[in-house]
Amino acid sequence: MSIATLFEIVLVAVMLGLGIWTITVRETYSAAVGFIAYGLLVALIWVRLDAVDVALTEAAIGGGLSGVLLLGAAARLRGAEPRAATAPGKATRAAAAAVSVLTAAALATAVLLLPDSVPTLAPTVVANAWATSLANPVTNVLMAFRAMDTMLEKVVLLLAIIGVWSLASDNAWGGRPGPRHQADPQGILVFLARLLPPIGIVIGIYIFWTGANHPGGAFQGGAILASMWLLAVMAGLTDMPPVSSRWLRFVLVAGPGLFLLVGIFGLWLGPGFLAYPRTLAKPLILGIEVAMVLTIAATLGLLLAGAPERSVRR
Amino acid sequence: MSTVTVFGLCAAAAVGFGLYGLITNPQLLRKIIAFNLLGSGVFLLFGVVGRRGEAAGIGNDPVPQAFVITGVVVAFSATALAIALLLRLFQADGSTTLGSGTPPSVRSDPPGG
Amino acid sequence: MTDFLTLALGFILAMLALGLVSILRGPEDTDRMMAAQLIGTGGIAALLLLGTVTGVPAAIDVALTLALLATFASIAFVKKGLSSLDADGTGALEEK
Amino acid sequence: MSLARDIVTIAAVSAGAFFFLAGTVGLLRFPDTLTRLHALTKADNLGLGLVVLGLLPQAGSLRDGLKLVSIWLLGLLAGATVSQLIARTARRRETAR
Repeated sequence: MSIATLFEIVLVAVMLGLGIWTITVRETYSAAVGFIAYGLLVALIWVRLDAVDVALTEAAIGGGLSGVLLLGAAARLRGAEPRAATAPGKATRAAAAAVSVLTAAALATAVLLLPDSVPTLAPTVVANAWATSLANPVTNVLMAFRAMDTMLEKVVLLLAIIGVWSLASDNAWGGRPGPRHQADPQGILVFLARLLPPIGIVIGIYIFWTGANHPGGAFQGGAILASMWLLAVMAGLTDMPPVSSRWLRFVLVAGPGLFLLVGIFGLWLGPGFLAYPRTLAKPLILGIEVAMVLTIAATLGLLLAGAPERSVRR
Repeated sequence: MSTVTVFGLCAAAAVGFGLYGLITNPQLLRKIIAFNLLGSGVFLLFGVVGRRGEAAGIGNDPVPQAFVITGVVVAFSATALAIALLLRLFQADGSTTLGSGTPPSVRSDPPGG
Repeated sequence: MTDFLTLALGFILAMLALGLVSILRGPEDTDRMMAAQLIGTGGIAALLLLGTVTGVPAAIDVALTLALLATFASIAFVKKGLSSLDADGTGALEEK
Repeated sequence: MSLARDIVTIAAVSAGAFFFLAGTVGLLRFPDTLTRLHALTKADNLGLGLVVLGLLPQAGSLRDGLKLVSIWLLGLLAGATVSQLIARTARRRETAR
């Protein structure tokens, strides 16, 4: 057994240990912490699998935003834990364990019995890279070859935000999400929230820009921008906008809207929906991505902030 | 054991743990976490299969990679929506589970302020 | 060289796991807040080593992303801890 | 030349790993929040810093090197701020008792 394999086994052991801990620990709050660490280890595995684009997404979502979302919910529900409902009985547990073991065993068998001939689309992707003149194969797939998926994914984000907003209570309808954080002008948090976002914005734009030729992209860059925005909100330097504001809604639909327009444009002038004219492929993709990075940053920030809670009327 | 085998088995185990947690945990937030665990296992399976498809100088088949990125984003949206629903349920009803028993007395909001 | 770095990587991972065990068990909330911080730095160090070992220079970008988001997560974490303190009735900083 | 680089890497990464060890032992052995925080910052600042220092000779380009250094600086900034906030929380909790 080589050192590399040994390391992989250590990595997997730590990750699965955290997974079990997350499932079994009593307090939900601790489970959320465990899940953040778990997300980080999953990002390590993706690097090891040579899928750096996914590792970036996982680091941004699994380790960062999802964790914060779960922690926030766990902190709010904390008081309700002692009167938690009864756990399922022994029979249910045994049945659940059996089902889970069977599922895992079936998947494990499938992994072990994977056929020797390996289907792959990598050569096709590389052979067609000229069509967009972008060097990152994953961005090519996301933005050109399977652009429909990416467009619909943005629509899903939009639907999620509509769903979250529609959960607001009557008197907070169209109001601002989350509590108003008070800034402590002498505080260390305000200091950090003034110092870090400029750096973070540069790094976010870098990750977005480098996505054309290296791992990176609009989603990962947008996640960084969203976290910087929320940092400023948490420090009390700025407030969440009311969700009824015009410009906010415009930013939210800008990305998918432009995507859709370009798609229809392709249907009208070119061979099909979302077919980019060859000479304009790169500028069009970049234009869509610029709109999308803003949309994604706004959407992720608002998804984390949750349903509106404060009325806009004073 | 190759990289693919180790991580493939790990992904299968993650799916198993996630499924068990999803079924047995009465707390809704815990169910959401367990579901995310299950999802990460499924994504890893994609990654393992993509790793086998390394070709043309790319270490991992870009098509499954793109699928996983889309999947992660959709899973995050679903998680955010689920948590918003849960917080609303807690606000309206004070419960964090979907237990049977007494029907929840939904406190209606004060008429539009 | 690769072997040495792989060993160092495994060692740091093991330390990370041990540190997590101690912190996650920790009775106080402040102990759990430290967990977020530890995950951040340990994870970044592991990522950088892994990038060098596996020959994936782009791992540095992942580490850069993580450095920002881990900071954000730690801050969110501490803020949540502070607000739960407020809910105990020791001060009113937030919640309208 | 390559040998000299490798020696720097081995020395610095080993030292970094040692500080991670020291930090973890401190976390396991120290009795209360403030002392544990002290142990954590060792892993934070010196551990990560030495690992970065050790990887610098292996970096492929100047740009990668700059990114490595900026990662460490970000780590320092986060560590300093977050430990300050945690310590403040611990203090408030103690006075609240």
